[in-house]
Amino acid sequence: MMPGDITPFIISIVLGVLFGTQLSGKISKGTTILVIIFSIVGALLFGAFMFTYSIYGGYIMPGLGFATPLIGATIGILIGKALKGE
Amino acid sequence: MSAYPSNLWSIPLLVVIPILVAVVVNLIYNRARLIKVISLASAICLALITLFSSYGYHWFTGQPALRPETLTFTFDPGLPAWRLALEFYFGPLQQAMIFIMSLILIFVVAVATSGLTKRQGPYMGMIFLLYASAAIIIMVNDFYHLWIAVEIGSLVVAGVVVGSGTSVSHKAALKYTFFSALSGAGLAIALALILGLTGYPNISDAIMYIQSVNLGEMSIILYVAFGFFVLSWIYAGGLAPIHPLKSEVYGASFPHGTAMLQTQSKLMLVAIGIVMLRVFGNLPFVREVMLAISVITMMLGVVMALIQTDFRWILAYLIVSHSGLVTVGISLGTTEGLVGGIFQAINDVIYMTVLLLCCEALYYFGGKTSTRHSLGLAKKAPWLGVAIILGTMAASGIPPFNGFQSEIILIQASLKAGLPEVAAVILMVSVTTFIALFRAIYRLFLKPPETSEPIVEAKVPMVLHVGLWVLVAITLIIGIYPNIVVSFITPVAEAVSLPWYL
Amino acid sequence: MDPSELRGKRGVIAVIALLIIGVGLMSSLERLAGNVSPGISRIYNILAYLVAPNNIATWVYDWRGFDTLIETAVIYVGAVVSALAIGRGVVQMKHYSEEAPVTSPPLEYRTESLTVILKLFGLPAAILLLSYGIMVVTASSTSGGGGFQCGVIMTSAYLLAAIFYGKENPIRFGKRFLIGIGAVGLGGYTLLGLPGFLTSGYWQYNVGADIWNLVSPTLHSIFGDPFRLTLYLQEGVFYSTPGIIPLINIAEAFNVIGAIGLIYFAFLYGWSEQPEDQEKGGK
Amino acid sequence: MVSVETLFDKVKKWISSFVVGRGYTNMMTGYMTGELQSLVFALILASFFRIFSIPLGMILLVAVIAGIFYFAPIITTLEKENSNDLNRVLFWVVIYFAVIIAVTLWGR
Repeated sequence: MMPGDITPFIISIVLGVLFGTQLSGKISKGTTILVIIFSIVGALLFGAFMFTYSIYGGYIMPGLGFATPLIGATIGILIGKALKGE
Repeated sequence: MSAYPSNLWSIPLLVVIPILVAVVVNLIYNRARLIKVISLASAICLALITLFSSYGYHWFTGQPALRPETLTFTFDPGLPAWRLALEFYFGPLQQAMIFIMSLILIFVVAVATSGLTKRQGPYMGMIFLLYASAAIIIMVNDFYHLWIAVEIGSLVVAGVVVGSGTSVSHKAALKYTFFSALSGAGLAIALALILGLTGYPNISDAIMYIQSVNLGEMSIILYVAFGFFVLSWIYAGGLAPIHPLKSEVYGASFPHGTAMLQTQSKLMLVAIGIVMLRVFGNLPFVREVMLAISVITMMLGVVMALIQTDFRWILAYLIVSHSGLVTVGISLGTTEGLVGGIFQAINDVIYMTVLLLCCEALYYFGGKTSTRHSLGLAKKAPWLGVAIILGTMAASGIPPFNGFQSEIILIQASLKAGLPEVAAVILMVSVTTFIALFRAIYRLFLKPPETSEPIVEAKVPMVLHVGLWVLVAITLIIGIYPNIVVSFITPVAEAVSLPWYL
Repeated sequence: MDPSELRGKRGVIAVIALLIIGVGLMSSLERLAGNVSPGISRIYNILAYLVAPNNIATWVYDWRGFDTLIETAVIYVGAVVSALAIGRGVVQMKHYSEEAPVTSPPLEYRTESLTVILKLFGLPAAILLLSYGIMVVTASSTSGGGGFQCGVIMTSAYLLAAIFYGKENPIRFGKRFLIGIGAVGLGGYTLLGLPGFLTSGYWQYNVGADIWNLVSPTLHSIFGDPFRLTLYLQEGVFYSTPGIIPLINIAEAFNVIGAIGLIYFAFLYGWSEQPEDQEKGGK
Repeated sequence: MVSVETLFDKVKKWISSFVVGRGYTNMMTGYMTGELQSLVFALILASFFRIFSIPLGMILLVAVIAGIFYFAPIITTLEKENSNDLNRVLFWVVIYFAVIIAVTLWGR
């Protein structure tokens, strides 16, 4: 596994926190779960078919990818929102 | 290694410093003092960089060139090779033009920061971006940057005008940006056509390709590319038929803003004109088209200036008219013509700035620039009257001022090219400039006031005085020793010039 | 003057002129068909894999990096000009003013007519769009996407939320946040050229990828290693790194979010000079 | 062929348009100078076409003289055509562009 697989994940969390702090209003538990489920589905759908062979890099097997930055970003946004509070 | 480096240090700084300053002053937005310090310091810094820089190229992003014979990569700009990177060139002509522009930037920044209210951050940013766009176009040697700089230039013009905040300026900016779609897209089409034809975005490479390969029927593509190129040239410089919009832009912004706007557009006219001569100069009818547009602009501008009733609008139309004077020299295409045209551009920028700074001073006396009133300002501000008359003399080509030197070169060039008509038109323009300006000056300065309404007394800031007299001194110095500037222009003019065939 | 002037004689002349232009353009494009010269782009294609798997990113940010910087500045300028036009930062002469500065009122929202389901769906959709935008920018050098796209996706999330919730927009990008993020974006992009300039003399030389071996190995690994990837190609296995391209993309994304967001903000919520804004502007 | 009366009317109209003017003395000098300038300029522009062929220049010169009498005073027409109205500017841009394309593509 190369650092190039992990760095985007970290960056996505950082950016997610940055933009998460700009959210206002209340996010209910249902919404949180919905967003996380959808981001996992999205990660499977949008995973890029690259030349790298690692789970973190977004590639499980030929024809099936997994975009970790999408999940990272969602988690980051939720963290950022939680940090800021109401 | 050749004498010229491919990574000259000064070129990126001349582009990046204004962009960074624009970002910073926009961010600090309202701290007038800090904005003043930052922008003045960086304007002086830019002038010093231009003054002390050596000559050379800069290959942005550091990609080398490919030598087609040996298929090896090289970082030496002296060898004939296809450039992978985007290329800027800084030579004697670039040095002269950018130095004059930096000088004007210093005075414009000083006058603007002392004369404007708070909230000047974005406005100062726009002025610096105006400088950046002109600097890019002056130094550029590839079509991509040319296009993008013309785009950014037209947007920034709108920004400077809109910054003046009146409804007239909003309208002017809107109309002007409307046409940027036309000319920007036109330049993009020209770029695409040339790129499709030659495959090279670098201007020198494209010219090498065009000259080395027999284009045959494909040369029609070049004609259409030229048409679109002319369109953006007209737009960038405000030549006929866009001149009503461009003069509106000049008239609707603050006079110091106009000083920077006209500097940008005249130097852009020179730079794009030289590119056009280099790429299309050998095609038939190219210079005839350019010459016709220039002559029409020159004449329409000056005639329209005659019938204006506001000093700002008179100046606006005269600037347009004198842009035509610049392009006449360039479109002649001969060495003398090019020297005259480029020299005229530099002189023009200086004496028009003198007149515009005088116009700015009128704002301190209540902002009455209409010639319907007679103000008799000469009694209140005699130094202003002297400066404006000296500026008028420079503008109308009276010796010993700089306007005379370039106009005489232009007249000689057109006579030598076998076009006495053009010489006659140039003479007409310079005489009419005097009439148009003096009509306004007589009403505003010399004629005793008709109304009893008192003129607002105000203290004109020191920087305005300084700027005015420094620039008047420069017009005199260049007028007496024209070789200071001409020696910078001649090598380029000789390299670019083409024989005029008729 | 009204448009009816273009009917009649002038209209006929204009149509004839347009026909001439059309015929000229078409006749030249016809000559170009099938004869387009690939030129330098062929060499780019040969070299591109040395930088990153995504050719477009390599072209746009490595070879055309400076060009893209100016293009980025165009977007920034566009936003500032729009904001100026709408009312922010209108300067006037101290001694003389003609009119009061222009201010724009906020739009009036009628969000009652939207169904409850849309409102429920709005927030998760906006959050997912935001994270999709972040995904697009992080994957820029390896797959499709990049700064521009990220910016557009994020601001469309902002617009979506504004349409669903009106003034109660859950994505609360403030004026200062947008101005600040735009400035950080453009400034950051510009300053990313500095390492290359200081070490190799070439502005925006990609010190991380360093395909022409101009900088020291230390600098090469500082900028290159965080993004190093294994590439399995037909020609063999490569350890390639896009270098500063991902960082440029993030700066680019920030700039686009700031710029387009500012335009949306100004049009949606209006722009007026508040006292708190005058104390300390920007971020 | 223009009859004597209408020609006389035209001349009268031309002269009286100067006298009426915009009511300002210094305005009138501007308009008068502008008129004369544009007359001379039109003549020069026509003679400029001799660089393509001398007969063309001569024909154009005659045409311009006729046009001057027909359109006089031209300064008002010029002022009208120089308006910053978008329609007009767009119209003239299209005309200029078409002429440029036509001249460069088929002028040889």
